[in-house]
Amino acid sequence: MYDHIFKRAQSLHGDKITCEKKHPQQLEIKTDRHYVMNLLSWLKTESYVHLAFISCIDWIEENQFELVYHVYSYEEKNHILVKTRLDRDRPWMHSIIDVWGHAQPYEQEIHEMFGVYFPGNPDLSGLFLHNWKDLPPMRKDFNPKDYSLALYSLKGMGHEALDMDFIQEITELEVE
Amino acid sequence: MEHDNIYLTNLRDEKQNMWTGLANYFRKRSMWMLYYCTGCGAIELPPTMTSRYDMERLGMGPMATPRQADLLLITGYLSVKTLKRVIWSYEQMQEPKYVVGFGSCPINGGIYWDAYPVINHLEAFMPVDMSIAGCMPRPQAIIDAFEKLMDEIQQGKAVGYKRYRKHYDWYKRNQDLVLNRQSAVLTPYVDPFASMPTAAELMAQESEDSHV
Amino acid sequence: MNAHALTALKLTGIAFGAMSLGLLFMGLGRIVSARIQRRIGPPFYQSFIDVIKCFTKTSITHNFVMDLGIIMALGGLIATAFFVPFANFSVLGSSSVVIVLYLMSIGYLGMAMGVSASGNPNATIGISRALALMLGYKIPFVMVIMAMILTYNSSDLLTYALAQNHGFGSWHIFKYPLGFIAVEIAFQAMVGEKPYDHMIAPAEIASGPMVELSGKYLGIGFLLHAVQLYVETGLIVNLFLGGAQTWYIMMVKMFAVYFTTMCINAVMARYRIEQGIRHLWIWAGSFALLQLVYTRIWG
Amino acid sequence: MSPLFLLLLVVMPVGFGLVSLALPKRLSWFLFFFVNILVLGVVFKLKSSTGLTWDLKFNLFSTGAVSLKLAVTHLGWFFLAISSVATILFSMFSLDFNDRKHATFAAPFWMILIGATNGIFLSQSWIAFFFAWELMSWTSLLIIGHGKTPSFKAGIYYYALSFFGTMAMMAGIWLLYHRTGSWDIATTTLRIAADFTTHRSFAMTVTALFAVGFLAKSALFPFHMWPQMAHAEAPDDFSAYLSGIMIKYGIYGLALFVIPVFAMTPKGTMKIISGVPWPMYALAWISAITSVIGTVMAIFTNDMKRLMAWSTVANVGYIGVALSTNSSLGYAAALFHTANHMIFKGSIFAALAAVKFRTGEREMHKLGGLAYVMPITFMTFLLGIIAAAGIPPLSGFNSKWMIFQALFEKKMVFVATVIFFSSTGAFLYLFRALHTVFLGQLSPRFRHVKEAPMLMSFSMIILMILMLIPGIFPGTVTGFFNNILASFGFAPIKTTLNSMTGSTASINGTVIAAVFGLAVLIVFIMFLLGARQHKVAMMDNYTCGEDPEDWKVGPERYHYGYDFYQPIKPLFAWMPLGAVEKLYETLRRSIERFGNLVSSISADGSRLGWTFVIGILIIIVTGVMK
Repeated sequence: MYDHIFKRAQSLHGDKITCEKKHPQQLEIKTDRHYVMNLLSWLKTESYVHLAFISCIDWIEENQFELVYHVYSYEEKNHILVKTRLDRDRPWMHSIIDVWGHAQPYEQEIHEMFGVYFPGNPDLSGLFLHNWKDLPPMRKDFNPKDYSLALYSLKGMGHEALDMDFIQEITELEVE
Repeated sequence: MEHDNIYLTNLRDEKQNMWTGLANYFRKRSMWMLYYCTGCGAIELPPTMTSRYDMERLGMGPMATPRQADLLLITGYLSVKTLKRVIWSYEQMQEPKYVVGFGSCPINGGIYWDAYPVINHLEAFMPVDMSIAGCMPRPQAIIDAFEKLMDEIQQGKAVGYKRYRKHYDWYKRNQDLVLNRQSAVLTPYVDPFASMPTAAELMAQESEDSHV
Repeated sequence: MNAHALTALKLTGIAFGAMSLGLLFMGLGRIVSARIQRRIGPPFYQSFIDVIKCFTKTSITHNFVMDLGIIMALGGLIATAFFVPFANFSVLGSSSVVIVLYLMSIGYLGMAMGVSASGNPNATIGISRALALMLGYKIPFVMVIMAMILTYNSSDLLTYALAQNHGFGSWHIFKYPLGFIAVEIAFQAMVGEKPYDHMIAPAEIASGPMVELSGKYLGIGFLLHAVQLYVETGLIVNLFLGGAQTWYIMMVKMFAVYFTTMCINAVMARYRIEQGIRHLWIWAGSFALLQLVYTRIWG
Repeated sequence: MSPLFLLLLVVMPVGFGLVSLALPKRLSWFLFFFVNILVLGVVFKLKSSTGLTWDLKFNLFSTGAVSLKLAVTHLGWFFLAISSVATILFSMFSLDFNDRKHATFAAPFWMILIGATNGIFLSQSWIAFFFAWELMSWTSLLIIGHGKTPSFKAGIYYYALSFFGTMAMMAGIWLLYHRTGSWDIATTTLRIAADFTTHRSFAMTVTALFAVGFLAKSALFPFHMWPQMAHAEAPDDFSAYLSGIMIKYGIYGLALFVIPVFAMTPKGTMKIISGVPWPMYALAWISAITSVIGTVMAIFTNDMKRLMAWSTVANVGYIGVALSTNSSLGYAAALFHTANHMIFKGSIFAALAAVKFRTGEREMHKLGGLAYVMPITFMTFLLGIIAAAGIPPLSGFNSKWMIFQALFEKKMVFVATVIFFSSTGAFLYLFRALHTVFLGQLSPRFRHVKEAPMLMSFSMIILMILMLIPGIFPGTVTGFFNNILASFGFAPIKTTLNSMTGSTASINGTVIAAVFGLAVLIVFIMFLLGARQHKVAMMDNYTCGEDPEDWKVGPERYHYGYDFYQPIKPLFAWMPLGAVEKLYETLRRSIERFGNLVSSISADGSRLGWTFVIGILIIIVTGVMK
């Protein structure tokens, strides 16, 4: 099914990319992050007009983030994953909103959840998190359990200046 | 935004007399609820309301806005972001008002006990008059809880709103701790791109680094 | 006790009677809806409980206009209720239908003013819809009333009611059949039940005018609906269903009108606002116009 | 009582006006108020001297005796009285309105205008009537176009339509004189009524010419376009006068000449439709169409003064309908509604002027919430719109009720339906104005707006009382009608201080007010018995749990005011509302083309002036030679 695009990709971008057939109708293309924009623009002209999503994976052992661009063609009924790796210490990636305008909130979300910076994206303000001061929560070095216990447990909430009955009532609820 | 509808007057301990008893009868027989669909539990309410279990028998019914409602239902998990809205709505409700927590999440976090965006104890942020255990509670359990709540209202025990008024400072502090905290909980995060550099600047810097 | 004080006392009685009857109808109407949906429904006195509970709750007000408006609203509608004959009896003697139509408006104006003063756009949108709908239902209604004025050369409701007291055959429902259909359609909109509940539309504009009403304001809002039911079902009974000689017949007839409305309400969906008005103009309007033309030429 | 008092009523304001042209602006406004006090005093002195006549006869160009006759008639005195009461309130309002910042130079012209108004209401000869009419047109043009380009354009528009009407009326007067040889209004009325049996087409033409003149002045269809421009662009305090009093000249003319002619016409000379002669039935439909156009246009207008101008058009429609019933009830209803409209529309415009005085805004959606900072202005506006919507227990209800009774009497049910449509539509636009200007969210820009100044507030309070009294005691106004009706040969109407009897029912204003008061009292007690309420901030609203500030939504954006009735706009799409305007536009273009033709004949402007002067001279010389 995807032989056609596979061959074309190999012939046109052969030295820049590595292609792998993952699944019938699913093709994985790995490339350098500076080349992603070229590749996506080319794919868009090759009937891969639908950018379904951008996802991010934290490869903490390799000290890298991986960005996956999911593009789809309605004509060839193919799904292509364009993958690229970023340095985890200074994660940034070119914004692709010039190719797909609706990539803006995807990038905004990745910025919020992983701390990946997208120069060129006009709005990288917070989207989901409320008053967030900690590490971006989807990073693997962030410990949600510690966070939850530190912030939401009743222990952290002082009981001074309250009458005894009320303290009794509240502390009975404490689950430990 | 000042919250004018929280008025911190001294709480008079109202004794149960004939008039409050009568008023409580009307209150228990006409509980209008604001079911704030915070989480998964909202799906259990339609069967409770419609012909299978028919909540209207008890004089209960859904209301459109917090101004009109007596009963706030926290259905399921409550994320921090929703918490702010729930408190806003609760403070807009008029007294006497009651809160019912649905399922295990408002009690102790449930399966989300270790999740970063979901609070664990609703009791710390607003007074809860009745909690229903279960994940999710069945409509029978919900009706049962409402009947128990009605008993408590009649006996003058469901006074969460008075507790909220009396210990407003404590509740407010807990709310601020979660909603308006000034510092990080675990590790503070410093955004390396806080200066919002352009791609060209970043690339120039990178090539500089690689030369070094 | 002088005559004026006695009249005032009687009128106060009528005011509370109208409120109670309206609340009773509301409770029964909820049972009707429930039974159509195969539910048990609340007890028939549920609406009384609701209103009393509302009065025991604390409430908020945004400014003096809100208080003024809400008091003016119920006051206006109760004053209207004084002019509607109940079982061939009217304390004030005269009950011109023109007064009823215009005096009812002060209730709506008060309500509109009070809730707009809350500053919530949902409330104002609800009011703008209600006023627009008014343009839809008032015209057919008035056309039918004009047909009656042509026949009797009187705009007194009591005259119409007394003229129908000669048995079943003398009811206006047979004399003005087209007019009755028009008024029935318009009535659905007058009481704001589906398919014309644009004003309330809970899922859309958060119950519209009621959005900022709490405690006793909401209680007064419910009483407003109750008195509105009394006035409007009373109007229909006096205009079409033969009036009544006794108070219980009157109540049964009034409830029959409301029962029909609730049955339609339970099975219909809501129109869009301009569809609703167009529907009223085309259907209720054409029936009423036919009735008026018929009465003008042959009546 | 000397007949010279009549002359004084006309000459004194004109004289003071001419004198004050030389005075500073602020001083002229004080003089204006002073003149109005004098006028009011004289008018009330004339109350019981009906029939008092001042006449001046002279020969001009040997065309026969020209008579300038002023006399007090019942109708004229009624109009004089209500207009001078309203004027003194407006002038008191203007005293504070024209402070250093807002002062216009309108006062001298306004004084002359008052002289002209008195002249119109006093004239008993067509020559005097016409002179007063022309004086009124010119001075009002000068006030409306008060030195601003849009105002000047509006003034020209107003004057063009007015001029057309005046020309029609002049032709009518000449024809009338030609036929009867008399300038006297009462005499000619009788003659022309008699002529309907013998010279039917002539009588019809003359009456039609007069009717066109009066319709144009009162903005009835197809001349309904000018108020929305003139009222909107005129000085704010003058709009009240324009809408309250000036629009009634046409009504006065119809009541003075056209209606009596048809009432006195012998029976059987004309086809009767629905109990009235067919021209009257046509007038009924013209007025009904006017009221519908006014209503629908008002519903979708965003400029508050323009909205109220359209509302005035609609109300003039009601008055026209009432007049067209050609019965004593209809005639009385028209007079009653004229008086009420004068007061309630005056108070509405006064309240709007106060709003504009304090905020400087005219677009409604930019305002909002002013009730909380300007309570007196708000109450004035509220009572004004209650009266305008015809809700008891205010004055508007009684007159609207009377109009309906007159229509029921003549079985004009279809006209009544149309009128009821506009009456219900009135609710829509009046509430819209109330909400958008006075209710809803108060913009931070206007948080420190103060109540209107003292004299403005005081005159508004008096206007409020004047709206309440005829509502509760209709007899205070209707008591004057039986004399007027008798002077035109109509049967008297049945009215007492508290009640009025119509064709199908009778109402008692006092009882309605009393039961309304009782009902409000009951509700108020219930309100007090409920649990206590507490006040919250205006922005503390149900917002689905969101804090509006998170979304950068302030009071201004949270105020629902713009395009208020957008959902029902499609319903009125089929109405050809702009058709008349298009027709005028075509006419204007043709006239402009003709003007270009003339100016192309004479090479430049100066020579055109000479051409004009020479042309006039030729006309005069030929007239004299003949």
